[in-house]
Amino acid sequence: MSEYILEMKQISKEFTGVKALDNVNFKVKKGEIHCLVGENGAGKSTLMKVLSGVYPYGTYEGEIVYEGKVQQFHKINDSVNTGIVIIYQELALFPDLTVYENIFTGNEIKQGALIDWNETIVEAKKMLEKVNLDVNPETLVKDLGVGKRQLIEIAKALSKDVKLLILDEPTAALNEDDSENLLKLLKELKKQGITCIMISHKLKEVITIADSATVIRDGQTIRTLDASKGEITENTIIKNMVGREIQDIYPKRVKNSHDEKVLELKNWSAYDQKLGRHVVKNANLHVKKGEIIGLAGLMGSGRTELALSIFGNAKAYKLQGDLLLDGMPKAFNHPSEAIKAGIAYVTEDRKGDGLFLLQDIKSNISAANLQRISANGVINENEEIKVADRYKTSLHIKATSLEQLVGKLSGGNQQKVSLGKWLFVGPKLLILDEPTRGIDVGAKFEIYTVMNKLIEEGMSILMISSELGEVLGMSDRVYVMGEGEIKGELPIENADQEKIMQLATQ
Amino acid sequence: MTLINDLKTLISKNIRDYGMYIALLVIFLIFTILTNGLFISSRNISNLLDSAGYIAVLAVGVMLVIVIRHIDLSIGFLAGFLGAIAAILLMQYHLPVYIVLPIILILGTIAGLFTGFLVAKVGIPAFVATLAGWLIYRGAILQVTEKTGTIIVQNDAFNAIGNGYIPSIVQINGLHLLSLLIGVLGIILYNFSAVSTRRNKMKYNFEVVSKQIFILQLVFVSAIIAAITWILAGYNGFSWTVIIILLVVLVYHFLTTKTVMGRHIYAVGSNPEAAHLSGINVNKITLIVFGSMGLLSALSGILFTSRLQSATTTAGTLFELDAIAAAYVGGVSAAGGVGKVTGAIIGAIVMASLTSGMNLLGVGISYQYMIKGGVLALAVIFDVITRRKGN
Amino acid sequence: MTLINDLKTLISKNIRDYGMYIALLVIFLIFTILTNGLFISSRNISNLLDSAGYIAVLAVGVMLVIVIRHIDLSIGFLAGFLGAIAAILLMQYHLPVYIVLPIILILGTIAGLFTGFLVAKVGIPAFVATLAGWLIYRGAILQVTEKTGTIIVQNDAFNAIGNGYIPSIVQINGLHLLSLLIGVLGIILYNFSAVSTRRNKMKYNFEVVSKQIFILQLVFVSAIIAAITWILAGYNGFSWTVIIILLVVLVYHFLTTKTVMGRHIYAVGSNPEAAHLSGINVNKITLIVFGSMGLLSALSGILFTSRLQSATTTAGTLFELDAIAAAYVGGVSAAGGVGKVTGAIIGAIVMASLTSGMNLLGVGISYQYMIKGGVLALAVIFDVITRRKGN
Amino acid sequence: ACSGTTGGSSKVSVGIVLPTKDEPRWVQDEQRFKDALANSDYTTEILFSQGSSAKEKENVETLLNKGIQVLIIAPHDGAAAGAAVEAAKKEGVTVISYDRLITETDAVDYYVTFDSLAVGAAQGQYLLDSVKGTNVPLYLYAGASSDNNAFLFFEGAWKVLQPKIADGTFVIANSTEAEALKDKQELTRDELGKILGQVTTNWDPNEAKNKAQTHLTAAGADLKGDVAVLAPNDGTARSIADVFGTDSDISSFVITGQDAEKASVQYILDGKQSMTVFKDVRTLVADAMGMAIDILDKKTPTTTGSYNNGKVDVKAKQTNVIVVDKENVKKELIDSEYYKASEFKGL
Ligand SMILES: Nc1ncnc2c1ncn2[C@@H]1O[C@H](COP(=O)(O)OP(=O)(O)OP(=O)(O)O)[C@@H](O)[C@H]1O
Ligand SMILES: Nc1ncnc2c1ncn2[C@@H]1O[C@H](COP(=O)(O)OP(=O)(O)OP(=O)(O)O)[C@@H](O)[C@H]1O
Ligand SMILES: [Mg+2]
Ligand SMILES: [Mg+2]
Repeated sequence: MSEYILEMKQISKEFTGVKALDNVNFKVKKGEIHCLVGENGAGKSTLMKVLSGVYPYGTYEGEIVYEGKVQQFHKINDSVNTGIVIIYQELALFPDLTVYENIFTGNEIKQGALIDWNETIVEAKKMLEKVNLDVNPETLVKDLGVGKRQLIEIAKALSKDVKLLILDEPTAALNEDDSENLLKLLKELKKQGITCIMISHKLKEVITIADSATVIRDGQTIRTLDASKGEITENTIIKNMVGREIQDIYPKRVKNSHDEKVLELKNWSAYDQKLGRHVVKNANLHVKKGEIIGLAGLMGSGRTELALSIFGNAKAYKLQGDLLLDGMPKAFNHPSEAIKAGIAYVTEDRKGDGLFLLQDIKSNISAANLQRISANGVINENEEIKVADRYKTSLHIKATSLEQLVGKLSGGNQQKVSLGKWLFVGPKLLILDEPTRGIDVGAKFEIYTVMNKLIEEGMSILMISSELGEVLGMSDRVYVMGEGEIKGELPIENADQEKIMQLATQ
Repeated sequence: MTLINDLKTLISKNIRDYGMYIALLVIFLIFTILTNGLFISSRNISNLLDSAGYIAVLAVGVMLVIVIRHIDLSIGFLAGFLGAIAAILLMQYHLPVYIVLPIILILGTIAGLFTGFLVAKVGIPAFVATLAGWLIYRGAILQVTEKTGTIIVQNDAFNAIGNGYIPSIVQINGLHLLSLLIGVLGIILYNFSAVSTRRNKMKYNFEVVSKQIFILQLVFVSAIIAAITWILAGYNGFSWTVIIILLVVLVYHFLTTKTVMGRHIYAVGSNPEAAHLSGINVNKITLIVFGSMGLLSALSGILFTSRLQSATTTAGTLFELDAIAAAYVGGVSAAGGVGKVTGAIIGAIVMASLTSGMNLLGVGISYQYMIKGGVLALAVIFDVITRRKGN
Repeated sequence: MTLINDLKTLISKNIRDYGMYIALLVIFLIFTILTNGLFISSRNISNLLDSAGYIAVLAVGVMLVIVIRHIDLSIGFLAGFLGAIAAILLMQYHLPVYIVLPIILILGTIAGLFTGFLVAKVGIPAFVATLAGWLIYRGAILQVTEKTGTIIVQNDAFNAIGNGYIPSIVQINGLHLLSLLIGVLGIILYNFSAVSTRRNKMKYNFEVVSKQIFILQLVFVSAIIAAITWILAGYNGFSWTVIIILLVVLVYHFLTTKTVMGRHIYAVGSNPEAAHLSGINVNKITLIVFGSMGLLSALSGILFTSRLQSATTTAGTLFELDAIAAAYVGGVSAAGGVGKVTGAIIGAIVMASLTSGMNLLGVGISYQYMIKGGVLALAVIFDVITRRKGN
Repeated sequence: ACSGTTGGSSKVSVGIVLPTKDEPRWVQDEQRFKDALANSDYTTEILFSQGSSAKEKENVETLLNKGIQVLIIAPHDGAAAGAAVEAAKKEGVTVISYDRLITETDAVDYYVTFDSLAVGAAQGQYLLDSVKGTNVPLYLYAGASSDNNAFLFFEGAWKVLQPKIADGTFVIANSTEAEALKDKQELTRDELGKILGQVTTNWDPNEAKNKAQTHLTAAGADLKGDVAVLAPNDGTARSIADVFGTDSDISSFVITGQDAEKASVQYILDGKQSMTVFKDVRTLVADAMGMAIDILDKKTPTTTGSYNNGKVDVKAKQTNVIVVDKENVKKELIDSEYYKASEFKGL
């Protein structure tokens, strides 16, 4: 038997018009942690979906050799039965079902033909312990935050008899603490003999954990790096990923903040009637003209809620306290009012609530500001095309035409469309919620560059981010949130990872 | 008074589940008072349950269809069509009942599977696929009855399904012995299973309701079973229709709550994408649910034809809307993933009670429609509001 | 032959949009051949369009409702109910037509807004809310006609809406002059707007179709307008019903494609969450769409009542299913966000053509139902398959 | 304009529009109409309206397009068919209102009828003749309250029954509205509507069964024993009879019907249904077709009287209805070759 548990040979996969994979070769050694890296849309997720049978045998070309045998997976269960378990980029959970049902759906504990619910609960508890998650297994998943959901996904994978575990950007939604936990978990699993493939855009993680790493670019394998030979460094990875060297991940800029406060919150609280508790408590914060403010914090610390409460109270919380915009007190009842007042909000979940996937790029970019290109309620379509074209060019959106459906774009390009839509509103305050989540370094750099350009033009940016590097690299000042409260404010000169984490976990 | 407090939290926590039962109780009370007790009489309750039968089985089927986020409009005319086929096989081909019934049930399942195929494999939205089915079965029923018009079924065994009662063995004080026995058996089984579930949970150290509450619950449910049995035993005892409804409820309740397949149905309803990625064959589940819908449509057609002892050219008209309304009154959620077999049955009984009660009171037909519409709206508003709170 | 190649890519790119027109053409051809030309006769086409009128306006409304991911089952009986109210106002309260029409249209809008309120604000799923409406309006129409039964409308102005034709001014060789003028005007306007759009696009350096293709397109559309005008002018010219349909199409086409509100409707249909966060008032859009549905239901009721010159107790029965079927044949997508006004109208005309053609051929009613069901299924299968390819 | 302006070879001389294929009665008519013209030069085409006045109008338009000269139409709703026949009249087509009179229009030329009021009257009379003694419980049922014909049948029966209700021969058992109006012979549409709202079967046997069960549940012992039941047609009569037959407190019941459906003939033979009003469709078809042929041959059809339809007096040919019960079922239905003896058991 060869040292490889998995060999994927000459894999090609075409979607109508797009060659997502082009003769990819990919080998994974038994018992190693193998990272798969590459730009957005490089084909990483697609390769893993081919492996797991989501794209069944026959819909792709090439050969999969697993444990020395050529495999033909016709459906997902075929791969699961051989011990390949995959955790997808888009979480696959059932919001209306309980945690324990979620963990064992598709893999039920049976007694004869019946489900043994009691055993299920007991086993679920064990799995939750394994991933260090302390929730009641009878909680409904829809009542949990995105971070906890990720852990439940992992618990679910562990409940199966797994030999090869695949994680598609598992830490994208996690804060540093939880990410670290997860990486520790992976190392433990490795000790138990479980092989692991992990896709990640967080290069630091890759460097700390990978035994080897394969870089994919434009649907082709570029190179496999070996940690034991010291090949896995940030520079080599990036060079292979983008085909050029990037000197600095965060583009340099001059500090150009002015004194006028664009936004100020005083004793700001938001009460969620559905949850029956405060999601934001007594927050005091301000953003000055031309500033980038970083908003850091752990998962579930209420940063998204804070943003939503500012952005026209989009989730209809009960609000208390004052919101001043350019020094004037404001009360918004709907996002449209906030937009009118000059606030824009790029959402965290671009597919779920950011974009119109069934519509083309042009309609998406104009969607939030149709008034600007219309007279008496009638749209000037030529104007619309011009505007869309402008943002497509300036943001380097890769697409065949302005009429391409947004659902067909890769994650990074979708994020750029989302950004374009909000820039077209012409805001003075731009709120970015996890602006680079799941985006490759190249695209990240472009987005950072755009941010810098915007503040030079006098815009202010409130950036919510779980990536501390990004927070430290881009912000002028940092606020740290925890449990719905602002736990502290750090000027960038005084800020470092330790201080932020200290405040966040206070 | 911890008992009272326990009760309060129990009720407020489960208000959505109990709401329907409370509504049913209120409807029963109101009509009983307004009709001077006539409504609750043995005979009326027996008739009411019989008249709800063919809608109740459809409601169970369509509840599951709604749980997996689809809809089926074709079930009414499918039931009518299959009922007509049953009558033809019995009367024109002179096949015996024990052959006709399985044939019809199999035909129904095949028809349902075909709908499921269109929805799951071809990918037509269920609303349109079944709207097409509606037209097609409507034409089909006209076609097969064209030569004969209404087909009278002269077959005692078949007609007993919709009109007969289980044998009484012995009549005691005008009460129906076998029915009483069934009732007693039901109570014993219920108590036994409840106690063993509780014991089991305690063995695992899971949280259970307090002992007092538990006993209260046992007494309450036992009393209800006893009351229904007593009422029915006072007329002709359990009808075959009621027995069939009970069987359908038991089987479907069991399938949906205890088996892997049942869980997969709810998983698909809750998040089809996630279900697919969890290795659940969504297409298979869709096929199964539509297949079961076809099976229950066939059963409904049999119940209806047998009840009228004849197959008419318009049998099945708008059954689908009645069944869907019953399912919604019974608390199924249009967003998918939520719905109970018992709910669907209670929903069907609520609607049948309204008809029966208003008929007893001599309420005009135009008001009957409006009141039913109002009740449907209220039921869903209640559901929506309690769900919102529950979140 | 670049022209041919251009044409090929054009068609294969737009096969979904053209499919419907091709289907209509095929249906017209088949029936014309089978009936020896009777189908395409002036008179039959005129009757056919008139008979499609009240369903066509409903189809436009419900298409938009489906675009924003809802459904409305109550529209049939709402149309019937409002038609009855119109008849009552005209005949029992002796109000003049010019007062009755606005009242009915306003009432319809209010009814629609109320449904919209239940859906948007209270949060009831549209299917159930409008199923309740279905029951309520069904009761209501029985209620208001209970005293009188069918109400005969004796008002020439009102009855002309569904039965009359626009004045001809002068009859030339048996052709209807005013209708011809309208047709010519239509052709001129179409050509003018097409040319100016193209010129405008070229000014911005946007991609346009080649000159040859463009001319072909102009000639083709002009020919179709001319043919329809010619056919209609050969009978009594444009009927008021056709004029009303044309107006509804023009207004709704404009609203949905050229205005901010129209764009917002499609945005809400495409992703309600994203629409909300883009500053679109989703509730308002929902209210507007249901309000427009109510308005069009009222118009449908007026057309229908006028066409029959009477309000019957069962008016509106199952209109909703016909309208929904027409909308789906016209290419609306159940997933939301996709659907066209012209599609809905073509869908309604396809269904009316089937009825008319099969009637001319003397096809039995049972087969008519089945064939319509089959066509509906085929239309959606075609739509699903081309959409899948398009992806 | 005159008829036949449109081209095409598929010309039809007599167009026939019938209300619905859902009721066996009209399916029978279809066959008999076809047979009636089988050996003449004229052609016919029959369309069904499926209970929709709109479809009825479409049907008429289709037939006009085919160049008919005579239209025989049994309207779904006599009041709502005006628009349809006016369109025919405009084309110079002769309109024969078949079985049901089209009201409030001058576009009807002839009326061939069994007279719906007479049907109801025959049902009422049969009940009167069959019961003995006084205080006989009377259960009333009617067709759909959305159907104008249901009103006519009920009205006919009420006119006959009402005096005997007023004098105590009958006691109304299942309608408070009817009870309240028992002293009034001429009911307004509104009053009829109230009664029908309570006792409607919607022409649906299942609805009839539900109502009958409820009514028997509600009725005390004094309203049972030997009873009379007014059922509007055969479909509902059978399901109501099934319910009454299984109530042990009902010692006997007389129940009416209408249409002489095969199924009900068997019920009559079995003693489960008392009577049915037999409307010999053959006579009606022959009359209607005779008229049509006369018109096509440019002769004047013979008529026996006239009916006022609210606008004009329509020349009419009336056919008597025949009451069929166990006594005369063989003579009227079998011997007259309306049905074959082999279709029934127990003759
Ligand atoms: N279902 C699909 N239909 C059409 N094209 C697709 C589909 N899924 C992926 N693609 C395309 O295939 C290419 C590879 O996509 P994939 O999701 O594998 O990228 P990725 O490397 O996982 O990117 P990311 O880091 O953004 O997740 C992209 O161009 C994408 O647009
Ligand atoms: N639908 C929900 N039901 C119940 N609780 C929720 C829901 N959504 C969020 N929460 C809770 O609200 C709090 C804030 O959640 P949220 O994840 O939006 O915060 P965040 O700071 O934006 O975190 P993240 O970095 O994950 O975006 C958390 O405690 C979370 O568990
Ligand atoms: Mg990916
Ligand atoms: Mg967040």
